[in-house]
Amino acid sequence: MSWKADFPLLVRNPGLHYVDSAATSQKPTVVLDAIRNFYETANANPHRGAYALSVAATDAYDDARQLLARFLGVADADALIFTRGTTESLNLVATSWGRSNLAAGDEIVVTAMDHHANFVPWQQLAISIGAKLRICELTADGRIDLHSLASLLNRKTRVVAFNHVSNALGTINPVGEIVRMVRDHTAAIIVCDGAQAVPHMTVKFDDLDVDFYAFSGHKMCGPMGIGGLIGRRALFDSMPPYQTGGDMVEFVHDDVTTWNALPHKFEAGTPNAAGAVGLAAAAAYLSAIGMENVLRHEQALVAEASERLAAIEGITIYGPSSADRSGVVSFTLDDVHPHDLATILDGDGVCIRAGNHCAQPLMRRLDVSATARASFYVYNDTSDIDALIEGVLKSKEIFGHAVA
Amino acid sequence: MSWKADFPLLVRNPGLHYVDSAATSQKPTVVLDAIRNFYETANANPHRGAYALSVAATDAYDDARQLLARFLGVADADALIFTRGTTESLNLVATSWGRSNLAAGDEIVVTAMDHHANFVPWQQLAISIGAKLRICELTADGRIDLHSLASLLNRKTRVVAFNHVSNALGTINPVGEIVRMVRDHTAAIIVCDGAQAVPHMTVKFDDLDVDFYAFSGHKMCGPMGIGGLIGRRALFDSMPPYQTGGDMVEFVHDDVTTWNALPHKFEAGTPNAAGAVGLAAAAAYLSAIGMENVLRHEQALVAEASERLAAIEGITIYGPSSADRSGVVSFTLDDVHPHDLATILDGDGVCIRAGNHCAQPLMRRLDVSATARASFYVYNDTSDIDALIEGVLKSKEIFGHAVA
Amino acid sequence: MPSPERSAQIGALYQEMILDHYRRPRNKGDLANAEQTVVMKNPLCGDEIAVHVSFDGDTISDVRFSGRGCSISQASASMMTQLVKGKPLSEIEHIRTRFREMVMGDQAAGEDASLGSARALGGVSQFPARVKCALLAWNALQTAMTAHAE
Amino acid sequence: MPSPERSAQIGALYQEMILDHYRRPRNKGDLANAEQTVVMKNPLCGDEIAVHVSFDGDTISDVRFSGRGCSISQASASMMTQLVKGKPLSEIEHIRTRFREMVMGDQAAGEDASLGSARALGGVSQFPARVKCALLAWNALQTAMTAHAE
Ligand SMILES: Cc1ncc(COP(=O)(O)O)c(C=O)c1O
Ligand SMILES: Cc1ncc(COP(=O)(O)O)c(C=O)c1O
Repeated sequence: MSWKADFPLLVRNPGLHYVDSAATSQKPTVVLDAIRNFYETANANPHRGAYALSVAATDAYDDARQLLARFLGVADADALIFTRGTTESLNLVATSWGRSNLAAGDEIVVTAMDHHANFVPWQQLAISIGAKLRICELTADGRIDLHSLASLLNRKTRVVAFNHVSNALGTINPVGEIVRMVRDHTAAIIVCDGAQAVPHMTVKFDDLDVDFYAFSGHKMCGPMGIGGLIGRRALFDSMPPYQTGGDMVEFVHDDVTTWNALPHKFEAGTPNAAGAVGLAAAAAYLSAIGMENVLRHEQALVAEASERLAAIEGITIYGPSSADRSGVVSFTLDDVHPHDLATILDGDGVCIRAGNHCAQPLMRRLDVSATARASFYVYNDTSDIDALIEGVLKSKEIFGHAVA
Repeated sequence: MSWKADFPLLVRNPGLHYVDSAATSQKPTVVLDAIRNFYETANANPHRGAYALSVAATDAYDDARQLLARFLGVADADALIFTRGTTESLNLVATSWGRSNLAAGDEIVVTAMDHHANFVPWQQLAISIGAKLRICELTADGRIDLHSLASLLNRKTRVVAFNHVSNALGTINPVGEIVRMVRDHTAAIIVCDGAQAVPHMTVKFDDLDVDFYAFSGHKMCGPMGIGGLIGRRALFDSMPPYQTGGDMVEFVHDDVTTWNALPHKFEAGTPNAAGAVGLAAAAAYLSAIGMENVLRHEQALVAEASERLAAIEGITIYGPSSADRSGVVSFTLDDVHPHDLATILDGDGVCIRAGNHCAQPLMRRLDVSATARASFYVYNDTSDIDALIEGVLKSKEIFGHAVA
Repeated sequence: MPSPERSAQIGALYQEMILDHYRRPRNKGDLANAEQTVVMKNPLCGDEIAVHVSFDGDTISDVRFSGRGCSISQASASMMTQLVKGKPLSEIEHIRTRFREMVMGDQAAGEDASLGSARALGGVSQFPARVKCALLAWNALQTAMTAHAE
Repeated sequence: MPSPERSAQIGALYQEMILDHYRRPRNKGDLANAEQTVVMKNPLCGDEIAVHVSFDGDTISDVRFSGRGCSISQASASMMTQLVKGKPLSEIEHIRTRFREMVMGDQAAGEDASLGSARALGGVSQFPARVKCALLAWNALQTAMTAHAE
């Protein structure tokens, strides 16, 4: 059982086994229809017109924000800023909050499992400001090592950034526990990268007690080019804007400018209203399935895939046991390079990712240059696992012949 | 004659007179089809997969860049960076180039007609760095005053930023002449805001001899959430990245990171491939019409509209004569506030914009708080002007009754 | 989109009384010795209204407004000054709330006699983009009253 | 997408000879006294190859490679070393160009006898995502040759 029939690309290609949803998800018809419907019935520049069509565009954009805020448990909807995606959201925080709050000697904690998008901005901020980047190490089974974290937290710690769910390993991090530790020992802001959490499990921002939370639309059945940043209003209010231009200003004098209120202050330029509408449709689609069902569906698939992969001689699986893992399984096969594995699997229509998954610091610690990764979503079913296993066995055979 | 039949929103709403294209354009069917087709046949994360679907996504994204580069006369296609739009493009230049090249005492020249997106980033940069913002004044008929410009150029001038075409007045600025003056007297970089030029006239970047050129997709029949920044490779190469994260890195060490080549260096995160594909389809659509025809069509409409408006007692038109103007006419009617005008016109389905057009410095100089603006595009025809004139006369009548 | 209904709504919005207040605003100008002066701006259209208020105990003894704007914001400010002058704060607070409800689309509020001639602005509720204009002076008044209370 | 044709292409890509070079690379290791050592990296997969070259006048007298990577990049490097060792630079430049053309899809180049056993890599042209792998060592060689010429 799966929701494959809702996804036109998969319906058009019945032989395709798309198991690379951690990179980007496929899009259901309702999302594509919502985007098109916006352009065909409500397209205008939101916030700028005094005519009905522009009001329709503004309403569609505002409604999308309200719906997303409900979906993500954000009571203060105007503290949900639309961005291009997780990468922009995290750069916004590192630049706008970071440059105006950090000083030389301050410490920023990231983890060794973070995606480059939640690693490099902090590293570069640290370099530019003379702050210190401290990297929390991982346990052997790919979890955040809470002892390592504890050893890094002190009163110089100003930022703790970590991903809710790892894209490379699938690890679901214990946000509550981490937040407690950070709050107990520091006055740091907590920045959580939710790119791999929002698409796959229930996320309620107001319950998480983090300060900023970032996500991407394209990984959660939504369109490319849209995502969000949720933050505490008091922090947003205290920060300088990230980009300046239309819509985000109040008064532009020749020599000084005042800023508009949230959310506009952080949404310079013409908003991507069609993208927001598509993203809201994606959230509605996932809500209708139920996020518990999404997670249960994925965990069942990942448990089966892990078990069947583990039974193949020569397979190494990275990351924690399936219980603490979302729909991602990262693995290697003997000395078969992941790229070769991906090519052979692709020959049978199985789309896996091979590479460092934008997590080079993690790869170094795993002592591999790359892994193969299969990641599941609502449209996957056992037939995808069958094809994956078959492809791995085939690769083993192709490469096995050549073993001296 | 017009291309209205290509635009589903306008076909669905035959009574609608959309004359607010300077804010955002309507989208032709071919663009909406291209976006949908990408999601239904080629959707994957570009640059990241070793499988055929990801190669299809990468190719679609690359092809879009090549097509746009040809459309805009850019031989070095990798020096065309996809951004969210003009606002982001200009912030990128002001932040990345500006912060690493300017120092206290340097001078930045902008014009009094610039959009906030090409004004506020420079103003804020100047404030943060102790540089001096100098504002080039305008002639009475709304052109860049070349005498004022000449008086501002000196060896301290490091940036000259101006819009190719004004969104508030429609003025087409003499780029060649301005560039010559700047090159003759300064070593400044020249930053041109092409948001209102690219949709409406032939633009060939390599012929303009400017250093950076920005544009937005949504104003040129393309989707929201995508646009571009073209620049000289040598400048891009010398600049630090603007945002950091996935795709734009080469090697991520724990303490330092190296950057990927152009265009990736300035495209952090998952690219908006569907947006780029839609934008390329828009460029192809406009090419098929022919940019000379687009401009001719608009100028004919704006000439007629200006003439008929000018014949109404109480109308003031801002900006230069139609010959140097793209499809924009900005006006006021006696003491009828532009917002009231817009509301009354909207009652008859005429969508004009009333406000400061994100150009408060200009409004101050025109000594108005707002103007009404009608802006034309390929889908407009004389019937839109008829409705506009009728609406203005009706407003005059409604407000006329009340004259003491 | 155009329709006979919309035409009627436009007619209702720009009725004689509103245009009269726009052209001949009541209580316009500065107020010498005003206890509170609050400036409110609508950045989108550049409009700016200042409301000047004098209090006498729990009563607004005098109120004037200055600044420029569209017919809706000017008429609303003009009517507001007429409506609240000399009234006790508690009653004004009631009127303000009802006015807000009316322009947000509450029909009952639109028939509330306490709104007096300001009921002429009820038609604004059909024009979401203009609600801000109608509320500008009232929001300024609220800020002035809050400041006075503190 | 899966098809019998694609299966055949996969078979052609991973033919015995390529896997043999992958498992038993020729000329792998460092080269004492190499005149040029060039490191090339493919950040996407983390692969890294170093090519070490000694020259004797206008001839490459010895060449080795080190580093890790996928079967394609390793086999390509291994075959490259066999192919160019002892050859004059002009001939190597011809071979390099032809090899590049072959993996970019030029059929005639794929039949050019001067490519010797490296023709086994012709199948890479069917796998755009893997062309970079096949060219890694050759690009390093080119850089080494350019550096030598300067
Ligand atoms: C001249 C000009 N520059 C910049 C912009 C900003 O473009 P965007 O809102 O698409 O970023 C606009 C349009 O709003 C414009 O007309
Ligand atoms: C954990 C994580 N963080 C951040 C990102 C970056 O997201 P995007 O590329 O949509 O900006 C991704 C996906 O690429 C991710 O998996």
